[in-house]
Amino acid sequence: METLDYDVAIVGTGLAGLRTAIEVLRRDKGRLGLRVAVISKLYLMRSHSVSAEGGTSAVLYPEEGDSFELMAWDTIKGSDFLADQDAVWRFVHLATQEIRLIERWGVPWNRRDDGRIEQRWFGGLSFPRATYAQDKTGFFEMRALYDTLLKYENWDRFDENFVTSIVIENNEFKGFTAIDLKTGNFRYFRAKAGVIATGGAGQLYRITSMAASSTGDGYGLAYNAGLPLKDMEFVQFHPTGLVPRGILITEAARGEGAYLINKDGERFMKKYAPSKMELAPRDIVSRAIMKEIMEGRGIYDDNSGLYHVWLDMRHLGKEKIEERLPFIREIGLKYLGIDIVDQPLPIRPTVHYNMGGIHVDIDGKVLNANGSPVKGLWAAGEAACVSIHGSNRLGSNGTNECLVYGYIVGNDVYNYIEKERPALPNPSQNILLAEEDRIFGKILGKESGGEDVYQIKDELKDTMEKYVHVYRTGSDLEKAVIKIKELKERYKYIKLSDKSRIFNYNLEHALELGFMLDIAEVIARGALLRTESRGAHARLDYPNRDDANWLKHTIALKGAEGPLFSYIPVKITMWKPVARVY
Amino acid sequence: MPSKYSLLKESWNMILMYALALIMIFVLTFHLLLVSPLTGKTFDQVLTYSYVLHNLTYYRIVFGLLLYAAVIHGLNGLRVVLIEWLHVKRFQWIINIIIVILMAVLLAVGTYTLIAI
Amino acid sequence: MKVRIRRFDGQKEWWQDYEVDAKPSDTVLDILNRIREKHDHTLAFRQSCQMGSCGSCGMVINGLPALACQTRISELKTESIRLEPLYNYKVIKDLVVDLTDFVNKHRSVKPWMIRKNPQELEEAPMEFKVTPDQNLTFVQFDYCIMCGLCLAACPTVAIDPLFLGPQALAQAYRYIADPRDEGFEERIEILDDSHGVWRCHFAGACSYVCPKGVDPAKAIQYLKKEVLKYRLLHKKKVSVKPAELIQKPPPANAPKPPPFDFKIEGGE
Amino acid sequence: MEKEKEEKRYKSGLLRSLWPYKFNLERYTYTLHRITGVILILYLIAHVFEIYHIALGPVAWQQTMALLSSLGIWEKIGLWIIAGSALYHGANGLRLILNEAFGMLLGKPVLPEYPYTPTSLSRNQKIAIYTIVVIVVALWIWAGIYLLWGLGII
Repeated sequence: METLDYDVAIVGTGLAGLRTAIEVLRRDKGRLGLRVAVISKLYLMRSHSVSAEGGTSAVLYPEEGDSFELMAWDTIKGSDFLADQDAVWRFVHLATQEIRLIERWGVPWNRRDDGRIEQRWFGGLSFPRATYAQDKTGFFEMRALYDTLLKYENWDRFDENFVTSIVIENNEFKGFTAIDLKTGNFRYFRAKAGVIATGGAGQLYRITSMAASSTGDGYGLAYNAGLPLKDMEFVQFHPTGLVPRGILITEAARGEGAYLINKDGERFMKKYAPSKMELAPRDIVSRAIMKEIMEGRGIYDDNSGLYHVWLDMRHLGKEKIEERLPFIREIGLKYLGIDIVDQPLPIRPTVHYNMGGIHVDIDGKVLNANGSPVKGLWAAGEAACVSIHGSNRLGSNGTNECLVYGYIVGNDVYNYIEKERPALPNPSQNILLAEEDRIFGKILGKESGGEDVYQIKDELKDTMEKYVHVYRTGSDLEKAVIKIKELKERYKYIKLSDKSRIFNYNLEHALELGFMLDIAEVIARGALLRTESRGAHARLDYPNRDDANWLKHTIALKGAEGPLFSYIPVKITMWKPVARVY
Repeated sequence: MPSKYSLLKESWNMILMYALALIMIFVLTFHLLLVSPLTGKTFDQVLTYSYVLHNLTYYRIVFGLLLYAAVIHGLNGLRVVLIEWLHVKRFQWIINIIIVILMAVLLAVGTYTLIAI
Repeated sequence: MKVRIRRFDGQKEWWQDYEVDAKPSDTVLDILNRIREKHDHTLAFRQSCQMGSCGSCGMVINGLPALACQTRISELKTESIRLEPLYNYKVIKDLVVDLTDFVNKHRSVKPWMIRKNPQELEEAPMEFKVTPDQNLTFVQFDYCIMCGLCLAACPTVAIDPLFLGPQALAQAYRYIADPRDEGFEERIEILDDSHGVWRCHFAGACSYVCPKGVDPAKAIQYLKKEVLKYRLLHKKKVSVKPAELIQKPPPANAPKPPPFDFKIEGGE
Repeated sequence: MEKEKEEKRYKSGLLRSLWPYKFNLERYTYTLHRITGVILILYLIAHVFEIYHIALGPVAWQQTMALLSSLGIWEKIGLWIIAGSALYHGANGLRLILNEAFGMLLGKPVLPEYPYTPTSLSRNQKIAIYTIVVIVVALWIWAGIYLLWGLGII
């Protein structure tokens, strides 16, 4: 077992991970000589953040009518009032500086004719404040951050290291254990401070716009380390995902004026969001599409056997499409051979974001079961749930949350190390040996059992797709919980057929499946217990929002045979909940 | 990975290559015209001692220019092919030395030939 | 659909054939996933975004380097598919290649924003003023997803492992062409080297296989022109300045959120 | 010159570098440019030593000429290939200079548009290459006729 000593270990290298690493190194400038380990289970530039297309919202033009209150109001109203309003207030102030800072690092934002940064409309916004770069915003941000990270010296990159567990002893973070896929040997990253930025868990579902690597490892790591997960039942369904595979068609398409039309060619959105129409928040548009499909006005696609509606951009004209939506045109041509200039795209809601995540406070510090911060552990981005998104995230609020919380967590980590000067932790060896034996002894070396990892994963995906989708009912969720429990039982008898140590993806997928099953159970049971409809969580048997006894966050802790649930109040510091109409 | 072995910057080398290439376009065409059907002679008549001697002595400057341009450009090209193919970082100066020696030999022989006749 | 894959498990190499059912709309990555899940769990290949924007699944498909996630079976027009790991890289296992050398070369050309006064990169009261046309001069080369296909196709990389490679050179030009960057003098020392930009002989194979239209061959030829212009004419590039701060009161008809229900500190 | 021990890279090496099958037109011109270049420099070395004999007087010259004609038809075919190489290398070299030093025939940087046909390999480049091929082949055939049958059609 290799032990690697670092001051800061960052797991997950999407926008949040890279931004945190840069912030720590930027604040340090060699004073403390901090050494940062950047760990990722993929190569460094392959994280799912490169697929973010739409935009990043920030208040850049107060002189043209935008304001911090307006952005805070949009975010809070979009979150169906489950967001912690103090966190949102701090978040909107920092977003502006982030956009301009990464512009300095090379992000090619689209520009107005006078050279200033261009912004456009996005779902649920009351001012066009979504800053964008063509329609690959996340990708260009990732490139700028990766290039800027290369500028610094005292950090090491650990590509393709799969983190298997967080080492926590008496409420203090002691490091991460990981497998180096290239050599297959077991590694222990001993670090004074740890940051989890591993992103979402879209791979639980059959049709998702998330990458194959978004298997919710961060959630699983925290859950298995006894840390609470918050609001996990809120899974965002992006309304426009390409039919056969769920590839994201950015909301910017609707921002540029695309229409959603059903079988009879009718723009059905006026029935659901009379004023905002296609630019209503994502949960409303997703529910509208599913309702159209359930009421038989969807179009059947025989190739994939799914019902869908049309996203029509023909009226935008070729010139505007090429200038503003080139990547959407590429996806249409590449995967379906459809040119959006003269044909509508078949789209259907696709899993896109996890509002829930690791329970963190306003500074990104991970909180333990009784609400006090774990010493030396932070979480940022989609993996964390500060809850500035509440029950539904507004479009273009994802990337800037990663950037802002990368900045906040980076500063917090630096201040913690500068102030407290913590010594390198030394955990009891048996924790590490037990972990190593669990992986290489019990999972890799196991000869008994006959279950197949991919078989269980397929069944899990079908279960979640069928029972825990946009519209949920009590009975469906019951079936889901029972099925997931049965799958967890079968998971104990899996047998790996690839025993090699180098690039054993079979082993990696087995460990990922363990995390996925835990998270699926938390989502399904959490959704079952929350008897109301709020934001992305829509129950057919409890159709309306119940602020009286459900204006609270769900906290899930790992219990003996399944998650234990408790609830904490939402911090309402600005606006009391009002009806949410667009 | 920057190599501290190259004395002068590679771009000067390339500027030299481009310049010599442009010179050779004219001078080599001239040389080929001298042995081409435009001279009215068949190929065997072109190779006779008297005709070759007459050309070399009459156009001594042109052939001198062609000699230097061709040798330097050609051997530089060979150097490029060699350092790419052998890609020996530490012994790159050996390749350079060999090329320079070969260049010196060829230029010496050629210059002698042009002067002696 | 017959699929023939080049296998390597650390010691021995061999060709392995699979018989898989495939729909014409499937991509090569779907086939690979189907093989791994149904036929052979030991098959190793990289994948992540499955929509052609992350660059993990670069491999040689029927003799040409390409991204597996966006090569559709119907495009290949052949009865059988032949998959090999990327050329010119050290193979670790099956279709997985070692990219450390590729990544180090990228880093060696200082591909980050460099300003004479580094303070401008630290805090940003206002953004740089870059008009859409200035934006156009470099944004094409910023589309690079670092998939490594161009190095697999490049003839010079095939013989000279010290060559910086089309990807690193294209990224160097991306920052040299960026109107906001002032780091050309720093980078020219690295580029203008016996294994740098001059080892590119414009075979154009990198632009031919680039899945994102980055056209590194064009970037490198423009880079050569910049280097020559710098050496011969010693031309200095003029870079843009930050936009000036605008302090204007918001217009009267600005959209307003409903009034606060609580007093909040620092609220305007 | 011992080669640094570097791990074996998959299918790298000289053959792969010169083997343009399935790639674009410009890659074929690269291979031809390199082969013709090597042919020309080898011939140049021999040519300098051959012409050196002119300085030793007519007798030495006759001997070298006799030595050469002893190759029979191969001497003419050899010279024909070298003539072709010179023509191609010169013409293609001019195109490369236009590309590299003057940045012509490449097209402006554009927003990449699917399906990505790179502008540096598109119309202008193809026109330049095809004109080169036509001119070179025409002159080459003419030289061939002149060399092989000695008809000397002016």
